[in-house]
Amino acid sequence: MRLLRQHFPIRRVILIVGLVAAWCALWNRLSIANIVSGLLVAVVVSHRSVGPAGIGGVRLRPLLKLGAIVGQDLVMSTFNVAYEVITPTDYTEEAIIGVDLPSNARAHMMLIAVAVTVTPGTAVIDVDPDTSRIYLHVLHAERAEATAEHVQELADLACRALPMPTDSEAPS
Amino acid sequence: MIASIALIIFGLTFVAAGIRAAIGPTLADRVAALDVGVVSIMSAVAVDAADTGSTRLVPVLAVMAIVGFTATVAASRFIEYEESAT
Amino acid sequence: MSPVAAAFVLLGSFVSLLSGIGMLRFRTPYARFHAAGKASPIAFLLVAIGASLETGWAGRAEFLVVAVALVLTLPVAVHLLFRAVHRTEPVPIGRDDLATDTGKDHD
Amino acid sequence: MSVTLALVVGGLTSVGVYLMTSRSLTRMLLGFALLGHAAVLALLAAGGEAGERPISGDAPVAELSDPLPQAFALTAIVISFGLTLFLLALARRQAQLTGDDLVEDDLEDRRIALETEAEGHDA
Amino acid sequence: MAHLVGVVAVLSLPNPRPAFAVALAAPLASAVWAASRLGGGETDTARLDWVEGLDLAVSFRVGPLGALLAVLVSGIGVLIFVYGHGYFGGGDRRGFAATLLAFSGSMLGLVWADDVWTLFLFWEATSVTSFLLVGTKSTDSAAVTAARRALLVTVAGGLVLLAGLLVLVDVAGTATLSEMGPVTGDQATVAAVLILVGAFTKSAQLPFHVWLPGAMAAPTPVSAYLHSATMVKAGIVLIGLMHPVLGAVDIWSGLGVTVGLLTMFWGAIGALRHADAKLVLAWGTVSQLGLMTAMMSLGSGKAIFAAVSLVVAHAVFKAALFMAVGEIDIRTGSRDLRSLSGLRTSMPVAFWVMVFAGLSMAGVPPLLGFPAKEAAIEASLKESGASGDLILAGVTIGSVLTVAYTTRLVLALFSDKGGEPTEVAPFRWAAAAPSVLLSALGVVGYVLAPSVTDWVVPAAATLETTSTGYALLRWPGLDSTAFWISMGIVAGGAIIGAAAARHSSPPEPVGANNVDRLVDRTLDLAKWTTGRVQHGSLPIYLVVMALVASLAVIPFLGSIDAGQLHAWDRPLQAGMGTAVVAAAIAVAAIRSRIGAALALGVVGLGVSALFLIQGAPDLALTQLLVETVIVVGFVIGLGGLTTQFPANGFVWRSVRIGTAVLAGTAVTVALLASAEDTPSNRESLTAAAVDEGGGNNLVNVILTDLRALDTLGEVVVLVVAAMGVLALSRADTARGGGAPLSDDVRKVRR
Amino acid sequence: MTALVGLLVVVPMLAAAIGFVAGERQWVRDILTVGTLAGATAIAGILLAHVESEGTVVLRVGDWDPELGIVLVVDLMAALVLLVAMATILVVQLFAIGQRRTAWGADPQLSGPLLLVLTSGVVLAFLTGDLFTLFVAFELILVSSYVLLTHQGRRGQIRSGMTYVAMNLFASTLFLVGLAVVYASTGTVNLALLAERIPELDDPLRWGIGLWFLVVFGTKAAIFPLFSWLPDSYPTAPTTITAVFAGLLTKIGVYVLIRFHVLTGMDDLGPLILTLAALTMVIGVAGALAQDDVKRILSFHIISQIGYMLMGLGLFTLAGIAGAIVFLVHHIPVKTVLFLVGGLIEEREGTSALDKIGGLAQRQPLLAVLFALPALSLAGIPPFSGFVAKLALVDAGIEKVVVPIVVIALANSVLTLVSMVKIWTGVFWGSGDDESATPIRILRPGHRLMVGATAVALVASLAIAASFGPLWELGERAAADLLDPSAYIQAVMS
Amino acid sequence: MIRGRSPVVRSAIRAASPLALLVAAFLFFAGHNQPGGGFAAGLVIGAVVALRTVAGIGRPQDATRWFAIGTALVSVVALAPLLGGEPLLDQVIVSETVPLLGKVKSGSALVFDAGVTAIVVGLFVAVFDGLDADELGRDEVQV
Ligand code: NA
Ligand code: NA
Repeated sequence: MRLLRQHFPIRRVILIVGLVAAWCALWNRLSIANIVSGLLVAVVVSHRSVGPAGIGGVRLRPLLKLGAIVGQDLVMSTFNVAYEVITPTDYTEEAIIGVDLPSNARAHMMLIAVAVTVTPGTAVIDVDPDTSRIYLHVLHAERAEATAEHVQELADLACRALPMPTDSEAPS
Repeated sequence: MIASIALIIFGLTFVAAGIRAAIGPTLADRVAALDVGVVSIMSAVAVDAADTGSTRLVPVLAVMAIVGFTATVAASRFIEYEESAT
Repeated sequence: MSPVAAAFVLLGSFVSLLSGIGMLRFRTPYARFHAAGKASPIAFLLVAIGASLETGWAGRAEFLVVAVALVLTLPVAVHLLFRAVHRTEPVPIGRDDLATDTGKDHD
Repeated sequence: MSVTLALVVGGLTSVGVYLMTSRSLTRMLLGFALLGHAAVLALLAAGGEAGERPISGDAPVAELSDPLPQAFALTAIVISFGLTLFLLALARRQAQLTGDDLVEDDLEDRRIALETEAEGHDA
Repeated sequence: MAHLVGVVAVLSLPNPRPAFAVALAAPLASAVWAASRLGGGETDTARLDWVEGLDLAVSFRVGPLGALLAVLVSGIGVLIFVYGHGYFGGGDRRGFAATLLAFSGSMLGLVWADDVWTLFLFWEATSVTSFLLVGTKSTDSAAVTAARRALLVTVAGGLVLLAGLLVLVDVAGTATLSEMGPVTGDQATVAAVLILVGAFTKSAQLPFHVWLPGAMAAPTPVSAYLHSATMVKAGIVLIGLMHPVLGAVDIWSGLGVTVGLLTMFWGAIGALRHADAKLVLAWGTVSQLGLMTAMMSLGSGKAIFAAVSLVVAHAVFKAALFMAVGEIDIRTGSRDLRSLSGLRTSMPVAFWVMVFAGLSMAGVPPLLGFPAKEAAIEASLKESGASGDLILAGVTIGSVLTVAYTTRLVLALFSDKGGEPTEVAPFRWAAAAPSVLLSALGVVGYVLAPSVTDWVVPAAATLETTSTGYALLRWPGLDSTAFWISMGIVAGGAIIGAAAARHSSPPEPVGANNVDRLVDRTLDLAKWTTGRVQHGSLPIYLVVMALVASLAVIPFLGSIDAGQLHAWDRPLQAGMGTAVVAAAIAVAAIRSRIGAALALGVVGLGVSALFLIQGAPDLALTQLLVETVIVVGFVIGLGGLTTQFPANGFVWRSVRIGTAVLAGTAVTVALLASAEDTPSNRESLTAAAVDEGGGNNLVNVILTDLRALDTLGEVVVLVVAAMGVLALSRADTARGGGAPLSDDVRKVRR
Repeated sequence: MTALVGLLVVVPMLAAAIGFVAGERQWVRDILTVGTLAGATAIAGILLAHVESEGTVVLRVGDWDPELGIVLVVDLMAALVLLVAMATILVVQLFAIGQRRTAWGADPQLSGPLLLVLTSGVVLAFLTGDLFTLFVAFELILVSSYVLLTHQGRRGQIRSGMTYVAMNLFASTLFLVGLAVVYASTGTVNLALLAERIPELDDPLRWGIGLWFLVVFGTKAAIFPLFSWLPDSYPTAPTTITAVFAGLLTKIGVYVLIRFHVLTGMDDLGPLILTLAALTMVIGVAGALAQDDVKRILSFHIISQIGYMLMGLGLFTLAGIAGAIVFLVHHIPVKTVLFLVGGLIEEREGTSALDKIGGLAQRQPLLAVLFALPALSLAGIPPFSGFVAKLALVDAGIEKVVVPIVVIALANSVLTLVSMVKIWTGVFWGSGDDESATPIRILRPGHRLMVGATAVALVASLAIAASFGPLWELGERAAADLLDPSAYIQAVMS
Repeated sequence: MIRGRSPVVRSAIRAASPLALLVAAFLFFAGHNQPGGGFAAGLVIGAVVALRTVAGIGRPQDATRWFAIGTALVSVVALAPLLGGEPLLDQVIVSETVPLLGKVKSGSALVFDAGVTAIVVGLFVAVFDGLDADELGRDEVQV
């Protein structure tokens, strides 16, 4: 059991489940044959030397909330771009702002980066893992502070969604 | 009809991407244009799927996503690397 | 094609068109990346939703896989583009915390 | 035969030849890649009119596009893929040795050509 | 055969000393064998089929003529090997001896051949071996040039001969000499001219004589052998052998006699002018060969008889003369008529050899040369009409000059010129004895003229049956016109010779330069052509290739059928096609490497889209993947180079654009011309794929099953390409730079 | 018998793969390469004997209907050329093993296996009855050649390799376009079916196809004016590689030209092909005359000699095609020996430039013999194979009364001889430039193996000359088979 | 301190790798019946190799081993029929009903395709070795 736990930590199990689901989806059929073969394939491709370091847990609620916010942002983002394209706007207000994050774990950073990028008018430019600072490009400098706050919120959610055993960087 | 309109529009996006790839000016612009090109072809395939109801090509879309990503990562990584090396 | 699906497909193409125009129109690389890196995947997602409506659950699941793959990868790609431009051919902009923090002011 | 396809093949060939005749290995490589595209499209065009994807059961056999040229084209793509990668390495090696990627003339040939040029054309 | 064994034996000798002794065995054997058959009537044949389909065989026929010539070839060969031992003294001469032996064997093969191809085989063999022999002193550039000249003239002649033989075989219907009957007609005339030209080159007839004097650069044993008894006679023998077949062709004797007499005259003039004793002999040989050619092609019974007699006599006296001059050369270090002095006392043996052999050459009794020349004069006398008079005049003048240069040679060589007598090295028996023997043979031959006649007549009769009635006359009698002419010749010649003995114009190898110049010209022309064609510049090659391909497309223009064409398969195809071509143009227009590579990526995407439109998802998928990898590889592999492509000149760029447009048009035309009434076997293919291949994706089944062999080859291509990439990256720079090119690279570059 | 054909194609590939991963274990590679090549030679011999007595062998790869799958066809011409080719590669590999310690040796870790890949490509090219598989075979040959040419990464090699690669790749592209035209017009790429269908096409289309493939195969065969890649690329490669290339590769182009153009009845192109033949002969020999380096002279000779084979094809008569076939067979070993001798000269003298070498006839008499005999053969001097081969062609020319080509062919022989004499006087006579001569000392056994291999090839060439009678008979039969394709079609289809 | 390699990218690549490999596996197995096949699968795996190379994450190293496996597989499929007296490359299809999985249909073409995949992967490894792509994965860049 310990061996099992060691080799199949919770995140990897979730990953495997997701992969099996994807496998069945690709085959267009949910059958025992597909699940069995999918399991085999998923176990192989989720090996630690391949996939993400599977340490730490997963909390579903913050993850879902994060997803919801990102989805909302997505729609907003669409309208935002549409607006910018249609109106002859002048981008004198671009800015690059630094935002301090609560965590420097890679998994968090990635999640945050993905979330931020779909946020209207923002994109991640760079990350400094030593200072846990993330640099964002914003299209509208006047909304910089609001954006920073929004990012902070996303970051909190991300940290809660993927709790770490320690706060130090996970081995890779 | 709707599918045709959509296809033409995605074709136009592809052309726009092509133009950006041609004129640059930064390398990253060209890389981004390539990305848009990939995504617009993906979209066209999706339109076809919507039109015919066949999902034969959907796995191909997954491949496209991965592959487009690969190109972008390698190219942009290289741009940085070269710049910092000089 | 059902009207809803058609609507999604058309909406998707519209967004795609916008992204294309944005790519051509915007003056700074950063702005163009916003258009390229956000609008075009959104366009795809919209079309994918439309297609999913036409293809049943199996197809929907497949599209979901693609969407996950795209959402997982594209933002990172965009991030790399921004970073590459900022590091190699930076465009001077008003507030640049990154440049300030790393002591590389570009103006 | 689709005139459009034939023209695309011709266009790609034109640009390909233009680039192949350049002195820069990189451009030759680009030209070669374009010629590869042209050849593959030519094969595809040889298969006749566009049809449904050649997957048995997706459509009546008569509506399928001809799979044989597609198989040829696929093999051709792969082969030219391998060769392109090798050419890349070759160009890179050239750059390593000479500092640029320009094709050099054959010195012995040039020596003979220049010798006779110096003597005039009456020989 | 014995000769071949001999060659191997000599080459494999462990000790170089006895090389000549061993080499001597083979010709001795064949000489003895041939001598035993002299005068007899029996004929031996041997035949070995080689390529029956082409009527190629090696066949020999040894009759009276073959025996007589073999005695000359092998007999003198034996003496030459003895002489060679003395001439060279010591040193490793295995290669030389073997080559000489090989030559001797080739010559035997030539005179024994009963098949035109056998004849040709040995004909060429003598050319090649003589090349090696003339070039024995291979570090001497004069010798090398002379050897090359000799080889070129004789081999070129050989090819003319080959052409003639091919035509002849065509007319005669057989390649076997003994089976050929007389032929006439246009084709026979062509054959006759070609064969005569071949013979002229070998026998140093005007204007092909130029190689012979130069060949004197060879060691004297070679000159004594090749240019007296053997190789130069090959042409005469050929004319003789062809006489029964082509003698009836109109042009045959006219051409042969004219060229022969002109050569006789010109050679004699040459012999009178030179100061080098060996060159005098060489030019003398040319002259004598002219006489023999004239006689042999004259073709009457008496003339053929005279020609064969001359061949015998000439072989004997000319070999002796060469040997004697060679002895003088090695013992004094000089052959210059103007400087050698006091040799009559210091080299008495050589002196007497020269006198006797010289008298034979001059045609003075009691030497074998006399009856031979008498026969020639008589043969001329027998010719009637104006042409007969001309021939007589020619022979007479030529003979006068012969006597003159002989006299001059002997007088000038042995006269005292005042001052110190020339220093002379010690006497060597091996170098002197053969020449003594040969000059003595001149006398013996005269004495035994009836026996010689017995040998000559059957030999001549094999060529011309009417030759039987003649004999070599020791004393023709005072009522013989020919005798008085002979005497006149001797008297006139002696006077001229004595007068000329004091004068020597500077040696000027008339005509020899022409061959060299021709060769040089040819080389220059070759260089020039090569410089134009093999330009050394890859882009030019590619332009040429593209233009050739464009030319090849011309017939297609006639096959375009508008009825089979349609504008596009789907409208989208047109749009995407335009985008692809536009992107391709962008690839060419973008001046940064990575930029161009990315534009290439766009082209690839567009092509993928075209594949999708065409209904080829597998292709689209693969294309997309491949394209990406190539772009990535491009960026990683070449991105580090200077960003801009170099510009090039307007003209060259226009050429490239023009070529490109032509090539593109060509490909388009080729495709449009396709017939497109494809008998499709899609049904059977589909059925086979699903039933036997076990898959629905037809393309995949084709790749992994139906045409798996192609795929096998394809993946091996990938493996090899990858190994190449690895090898290039591992190639050590130091080693790679190990063949440094000069800095001229840039300069040479156009 | 078909199993042997299968082994012949696949085993070299497999052996090559093992060779690639054998790492430092050189003996493994030696055993593999020599064993495979010896086996291939044996199989080729068996095939020739079988085909000679029993008729054409057809292998349906994967047991598919010939209209759907790929067929490998061993007819007389294929078997004949195959045997010579396999034996030649074997000899060259032995030479390479001897040479590997010299600076002129290729990297043995790669060259052996690559030679095997080349072999499989050669086999495939000779045997395939399918135009597309021919393309794959060409690519196999080309890619292994590219890598063999350039893998040492020397500057000159990269340059010349580029020429080789670029021109051949261009030809490959043209090949594919031609293939597209053929497929579109006939619906097949099977040679037997093409032999039926191409003659039925309209004249312009047929001519177009014929010309197009003349360009494609002509580039591989290095005919005028498409030969430029050859003399620029061959001399820089390691000897063993050049020897194989010189002996073999262009001949594959000729082989395919003969096969395709005769089988599909392109006789109307005869006059054009004859013209090209004449130009190829003359320009090739002119190039040889202009050069001052052994390897370069020999390289240009290849071109010139290709002209003769082309001449045989251009006559489109039984005698002409038989002449071309036997010329091809004779030429492979002769050319190989000459290039191997070039390698020995290089090894001995440190260069192959004429003005830097001299007097080798004295110092290396064996080398002189090894050079002289094939050189004479090349120049068409009897009794060597070159004479008979040329005679056969000239005879065929006279028979069809094409006087100009006969005259040119004969005149060209003299020029060939001139250039051989140039090598002879430059290398074996005279004296060299002592300063630049830097002989490479290698271990005696290696040297002995190199000389031995060369001698074996020479003996093979002499044996060809001696047994030209049967060879000519085979050549005539092979030509007859080609000229009457119904036998071929029947063998493949039934 | 900001490093050359973005931690975001590395994580993203790590996260995407399993999915990409899964897709590759799908292409491989489904290729006989729908778009895909051994070559495409190999290319997708190759794309993963490329990503991991430029990001400096572990990837397969020895190209020749892949070639060996691949060539061995394709050659075995090619030559095995000869043992049974069948022609070269004559392939077999096995169709079995396995408990739990249902009907499983496969053939030697799959083994052949596996060889193709291995070779393509090896090609990628070799090319990235040959082009020194690992340089890009180094974390030396500091801004
Ligand atoms: Na020299
Ligand atoms: Na494939």
